[in-house]
Amino acid sequence: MLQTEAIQARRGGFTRRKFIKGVVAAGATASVSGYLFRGSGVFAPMLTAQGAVERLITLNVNGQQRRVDVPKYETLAMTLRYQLGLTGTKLGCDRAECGACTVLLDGVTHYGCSILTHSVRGRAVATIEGLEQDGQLHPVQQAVMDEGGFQCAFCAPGFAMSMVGMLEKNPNPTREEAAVLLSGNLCRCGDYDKILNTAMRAAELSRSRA
Amino acid sequence: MAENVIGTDISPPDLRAKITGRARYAEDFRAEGMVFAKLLLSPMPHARVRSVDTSAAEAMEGVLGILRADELPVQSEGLREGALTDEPKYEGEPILAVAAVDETTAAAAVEAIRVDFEQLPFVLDPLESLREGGPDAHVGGNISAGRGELGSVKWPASVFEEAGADRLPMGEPATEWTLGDIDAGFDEADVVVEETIVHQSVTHHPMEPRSCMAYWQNGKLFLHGSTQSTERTRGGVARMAGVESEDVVFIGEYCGGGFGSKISGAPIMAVPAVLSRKIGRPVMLRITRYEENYIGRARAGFQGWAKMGFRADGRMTALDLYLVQDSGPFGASDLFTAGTVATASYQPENMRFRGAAILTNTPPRSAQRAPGGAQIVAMLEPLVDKAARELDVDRLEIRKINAPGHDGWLGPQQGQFTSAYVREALDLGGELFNWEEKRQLSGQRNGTKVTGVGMGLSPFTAGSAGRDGLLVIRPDGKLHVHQGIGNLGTHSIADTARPAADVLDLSWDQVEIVWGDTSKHLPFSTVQAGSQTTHAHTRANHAAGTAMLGLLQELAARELGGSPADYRVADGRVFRAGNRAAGMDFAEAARRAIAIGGKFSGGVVPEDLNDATKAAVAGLAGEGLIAAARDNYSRGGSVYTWVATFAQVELDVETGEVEIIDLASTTDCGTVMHPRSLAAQTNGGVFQGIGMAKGQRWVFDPKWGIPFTKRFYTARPPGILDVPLSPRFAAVNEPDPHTPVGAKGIGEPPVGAGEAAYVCAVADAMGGLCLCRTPLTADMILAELEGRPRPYGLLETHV
Amino acid sequence: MEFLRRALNPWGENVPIGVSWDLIWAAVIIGAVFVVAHALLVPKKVGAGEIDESEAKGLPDRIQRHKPGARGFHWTMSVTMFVLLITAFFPVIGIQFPWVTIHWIAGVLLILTVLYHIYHVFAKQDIRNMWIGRRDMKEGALGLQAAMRRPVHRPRAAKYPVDQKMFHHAATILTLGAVVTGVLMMYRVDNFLLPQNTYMFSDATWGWVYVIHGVCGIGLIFLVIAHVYFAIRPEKRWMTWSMINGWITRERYLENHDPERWAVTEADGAGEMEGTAAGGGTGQPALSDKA
Amino acid sequence: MAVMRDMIPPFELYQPTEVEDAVRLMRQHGDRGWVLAGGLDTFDWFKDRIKRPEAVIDLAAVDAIRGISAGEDGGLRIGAMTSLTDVAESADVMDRYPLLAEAAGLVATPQIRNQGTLGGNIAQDTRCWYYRSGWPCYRAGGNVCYAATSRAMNREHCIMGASRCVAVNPSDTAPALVALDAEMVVASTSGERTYPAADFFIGPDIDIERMTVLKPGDLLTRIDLPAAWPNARWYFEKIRDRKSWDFSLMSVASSMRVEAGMIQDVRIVVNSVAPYPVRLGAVESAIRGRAPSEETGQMAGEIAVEGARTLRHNDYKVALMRNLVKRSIRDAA
Repeated sequence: MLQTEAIQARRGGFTRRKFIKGVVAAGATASVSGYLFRGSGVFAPMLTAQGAVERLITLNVNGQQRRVDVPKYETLAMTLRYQLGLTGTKLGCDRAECGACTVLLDGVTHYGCSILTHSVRGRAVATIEGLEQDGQLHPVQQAVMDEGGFQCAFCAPGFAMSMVGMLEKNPNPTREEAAVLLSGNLCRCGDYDKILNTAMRAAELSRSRA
Repeated sequence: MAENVIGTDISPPDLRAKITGRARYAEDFRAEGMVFAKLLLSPMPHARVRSVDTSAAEAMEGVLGILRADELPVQSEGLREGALTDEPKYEGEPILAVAAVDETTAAAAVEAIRVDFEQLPFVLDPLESLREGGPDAHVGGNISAGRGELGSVKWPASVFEEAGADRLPMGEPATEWTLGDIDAGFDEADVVVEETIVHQSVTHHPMEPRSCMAYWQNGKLFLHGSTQSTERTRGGVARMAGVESEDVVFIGEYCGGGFGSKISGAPIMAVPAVLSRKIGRPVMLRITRYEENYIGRARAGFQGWAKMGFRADGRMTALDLYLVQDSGPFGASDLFTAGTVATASYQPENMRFRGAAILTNTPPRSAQRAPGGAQIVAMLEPLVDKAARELDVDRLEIRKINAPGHDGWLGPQQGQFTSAYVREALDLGGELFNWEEKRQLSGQRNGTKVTGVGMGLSPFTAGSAGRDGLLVIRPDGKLHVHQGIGNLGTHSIADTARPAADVLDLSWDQVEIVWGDTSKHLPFSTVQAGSQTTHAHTRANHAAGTAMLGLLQELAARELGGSPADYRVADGRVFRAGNRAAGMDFAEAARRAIAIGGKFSGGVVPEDLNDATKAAVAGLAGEGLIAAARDNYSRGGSVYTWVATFAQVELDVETGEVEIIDLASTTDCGTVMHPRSLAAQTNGGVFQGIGMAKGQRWVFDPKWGIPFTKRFYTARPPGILDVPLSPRFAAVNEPDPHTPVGAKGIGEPPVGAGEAAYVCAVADAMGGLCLCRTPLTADMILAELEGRPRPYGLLETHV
Repeated sequence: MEFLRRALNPWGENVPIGVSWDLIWAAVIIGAVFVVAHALLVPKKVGAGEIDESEAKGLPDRIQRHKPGARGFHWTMSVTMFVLLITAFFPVIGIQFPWVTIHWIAGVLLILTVLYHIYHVFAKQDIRNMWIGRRDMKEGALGLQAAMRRPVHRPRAAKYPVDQKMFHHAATILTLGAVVTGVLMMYRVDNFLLPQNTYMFSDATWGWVYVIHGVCGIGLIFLVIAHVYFAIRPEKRWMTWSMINGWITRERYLENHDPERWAVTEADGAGEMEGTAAGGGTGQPALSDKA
Repeated sequence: MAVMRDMIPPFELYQPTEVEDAVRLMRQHGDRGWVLAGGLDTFDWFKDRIKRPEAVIDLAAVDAIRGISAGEDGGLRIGAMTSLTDVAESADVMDRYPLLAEAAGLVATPQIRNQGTLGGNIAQDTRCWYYRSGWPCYRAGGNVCYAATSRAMNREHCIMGASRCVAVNPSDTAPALVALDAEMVVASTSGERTYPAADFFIGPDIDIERMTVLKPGDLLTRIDLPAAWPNARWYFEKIRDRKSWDFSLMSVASSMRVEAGMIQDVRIVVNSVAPYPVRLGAVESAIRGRAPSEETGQMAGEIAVEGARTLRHNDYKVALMRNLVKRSIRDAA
């Protein structure tokens, strides 16, 4: 199972250190390119307490190692959107309810708005921007093109990531199974019929490419 | 010959950007030096700001400025809503905004501000405000008396006593019209049905909250926002910022859903616009879901009463309606539409419509997909079923008996429809759903589950006059369709361009759509609302396409000799009839137009164009062969679309849960422009309606006037598992004769159809018992089935 | 240290919601300090007073001090008070159990006993027994000086010594405060006696109701500590016993009470003697004690 | 001071890898610390700025309390940090404790199940919207229950077990675990303690500010499933307004051993009717020795709702509870 592998991968990633520390020494609070949390002086100088995590960390996003200065209370969606410029991950509710911020962590769907960036170190983060490879659309994206998927499409990146996660889990879903696996995403246009058509088409394309 | 670009499925031109994450919505833009604003919201449903102490906030490092209501060009006053206010009329109304270097600081600064509020009396339930001595939503009134003035309506206690708890009190109405003789209509009736009917208010909750970002450059305001209609938002933004329209560049290429809540932007756009000018920095106002719940608009709710009379043959002889509308703090027009829409379903021989639109201290209302229409359809259709049962007339049949034909009429003025293939749509639906067989399943029990079938017929306005179309053939040989309408996901940004290509017999891959940024020279368009776009803007682009055709012919005649009538246009070439070689391609035509100038290249424009279009043409002048035209096609009456939805449900009598087993919808919306998109629009609307019928809601604490349904899980918009997996759809596809394209809009009518089909199917599963209210939740159904006390009074809405 | 617990009500207004629980510890600590200080500083003098035998004649061996009704009242009130304090404060300090129902039932019992007491006082006792007059004040002042080891002669008391009277009045105020606010609070919890009426008062007013209840409760912690301490002080144990068996010996009577201020008649056998009036007129208690 | 319900206020973050370190940090920070498991309850509190801990102790890296393994007695041991997806899809759980797999699989949404943990699900706070709005109610340390007033909106609130507070326990897995006689293992600096699932949840009569026995400094590390109920008949149903995301209006879990057509032993637990999962002891005794039929179910349902006390808007819960208890016996598979 993918999930088990992911857990094992994470276990391997941690050494015997008592606490996880960032790769950079203590006191490194210099801001990188943050828009949201550039450190007004009100909170930024919160000294890193003994044993607490460091702010400057390395993230694995879409296969790239990205160094980034992340406040400890920042969520992954915020880091992606405001520090890494990956605005494909949308914020629809910021409360783990709508799925517009869905990303994959080690191949498993998560709500980016409701996980701390510091909690995803050592895990492979995949966003909508990373699906297209060398100009070739991912089967899920191709399926959207084929089926004319989505209306306002604000939910589309999140749904697409859920479909990618779905295919990892169940490459050959029935329509019902697909609906259950996509049930963590909300579409206010009510385009669920076309979304399910897209999911089924994505499974088909994915199987034929494999 | 280019393929017929109308009536085929296309991939919308913006889809690749949408699915790769490159499509940028308002909150995805960044500007050098951008800072963030946060709002301070009113904690009380009705109050007056006595004083504000911002000193602690201003002393915080990183705080850049504070914007108060009195600094805005558009002030909140009476029924006029400002972006900020010192007299909040609902809990959550923005009071002021704080700009800071980051959002964390801005939030902390807001918390550090002390506001001294004077509590004022508030009202959540319109009926409470109608009582003598009852609270009013505004100091000085509870209704709109027109022209922005407040008025007051109060009913004597006797009206309430007479009605009791479960029947609508009906005092002196604030609005009333009659057709025929209502009493005579009931005298003539063989069956009369009468019910208290209730429809809740529902927040729009588009996926994208109305975030906006603004900055100023060289005296011009650049505003990134989320809107349904691009060009028509610019003027509003200019007014809000206190500048001229030409000094505003509005950018809104994508809109993450509007449903009527972002017709021409949003009042809150004034905040970053004015604040960024004040502090000299770009300002991002990220609207959160929490804030969207308050400022994101909502559908007006109704408490009502309806009485219908039918002759034995199923014909409706009389319809008597009384609706009390919950108008929110600033008013809503749903009430006035509701009565009109009822006539488009039933053509009652006699009718009386009475109502009162009462202001309340609840979040503001605006149009929401079929405003007034969806509600009245969902409220009245179960009564029609009730009558059909008593008359022993088939439920599909009774709708066909009363539906308008081409000679049908609309509303108190009894105007004409441009076309009405309603019975055709009903027949098509009956076939698609297999009504004859399905209705036999009604009441069948399988274990604890009982089957119900139902249907709903929903009319709504679906068109108006178009404004201007603007086309450019550039030296790249492509037809550039400049769209002043917005891109709110209906695919109309592309589909309304298709008539221009059709007129020019041009294949779709030779068409480029220009949209979403007013600096790109966009023509004045209709607002993208009221299901107008497909109808109105196909007319405008048809007119522009025809103008372009004329220009091409004229240009060819001028350059190649002969008269314009000798030339034909197809496949990206203008050529002599019968001789394809004798002509030029569009790229050549564009180059020659640029060389000649004058009317071929935007130098001269038709006088009847809107000034904004003229300015757009002037901006494009010399860049190609330019055609701009106004929609001057005649109008043949009211443009209406009808949707019929059929539903089969299973009701679990032990839990009150309902599952939709099958669902089919049909429509008369004129010519089908884009089959796949049409089906998606229809199903989406039907699902929104089902969402309202099943559970979407508002809940307030009556003592404090504060809502709890601020989140998706408490507001309950439908998810993918709450709707059927494979809804079916078909369209009559008969062109409307009063538009050159034949297409009518589809956005709104499906909502009421889906909602009504659901409530009628549930009523059917309950043996015809009409609860006559939405949302119809498991607890209410179970209480009814078990004979236990009702969870709510019949007139309670926010539950 | 905060004195009040405050919170933002649903409209964002800062309102009191109760007394700070830190005050529990303050009451306990002040009580403990008082007890220790008193134990260390104030001399114990058991039976130190000399008896004037001439006063003893005609007095029975045992003189009734508290009639069974009064004793019943005292002990019922003691039990309910302990139950109330334990159920109120133990959960706050982390000893958890289902306390609410016990608390309000104990509260209702307390109210009943208080009502009985009030009825009894007005109907069958002389309220002036508890009156603090000039002589009481003098007695108190001299008592205080004696406690401070000054060489003064402490006069004998009336039926109730002034410190007992003062304790009684403090307890009365705090108990009545707790009772009145407690009755109001019954409108906020589910019980079969009063209908729920959460919004009878504004939330700020409610807050003060809770504050008063808390202050009274915490004050009672101190009073109970002091009361228990005095009850077990060697020189006061005869009084404690009298609350159990109802009588005091003639010696104790003569040692501690001024027959002028608390006259005992011959008819007063142990538990049966009637006090006869011998004073009165000048704010002195009428020495008729039917208790 | 103006109220703001957006944005996480700053905090210090600790990510220990060992249970001892976690427990030590928890003790060190006491009630100013906050233990972060999956975070799906946590972030709501933080984003609403109602709970503002100064230190957050993230358990994500404490590997020892994640994963499913065989117990000594033939049961299963599930680490508290095991994701709900892992619980729902574990072959061992599906095979031997399908009741728990079903309950875990019905929690919220796939994303939440991927991130949310079994421990977090059972230890989650109530969803009473008065309380979650940050109003100063009893549960929040105040002096009133806003949900029990005569005008309150309390459709989702309790019909049993109320004591000043009328909030319900919203967990889906909690009733399943009680019905399986699970045991909760709790670590603290003073050592390890074990609670039967039924005793792990507490009502407001005992402590109005908590839903479980866990106090600051206590870490739920493991859920032990004894071998008592494998391969028993079981039933789980969750009634909710929306088929995804939603909390239950009511849920029922039952385990039943049937021999020769008669119920030998049974556990029936209903949640979202009280501030804790309600195990129906009286019903269990009444139906032992009877056939798991419609009639027995009907009788059980009637007994189950005895003593129910409804609020203004939740009378339907009485009928629903009666029917669900009936189904949990009649329809157990």
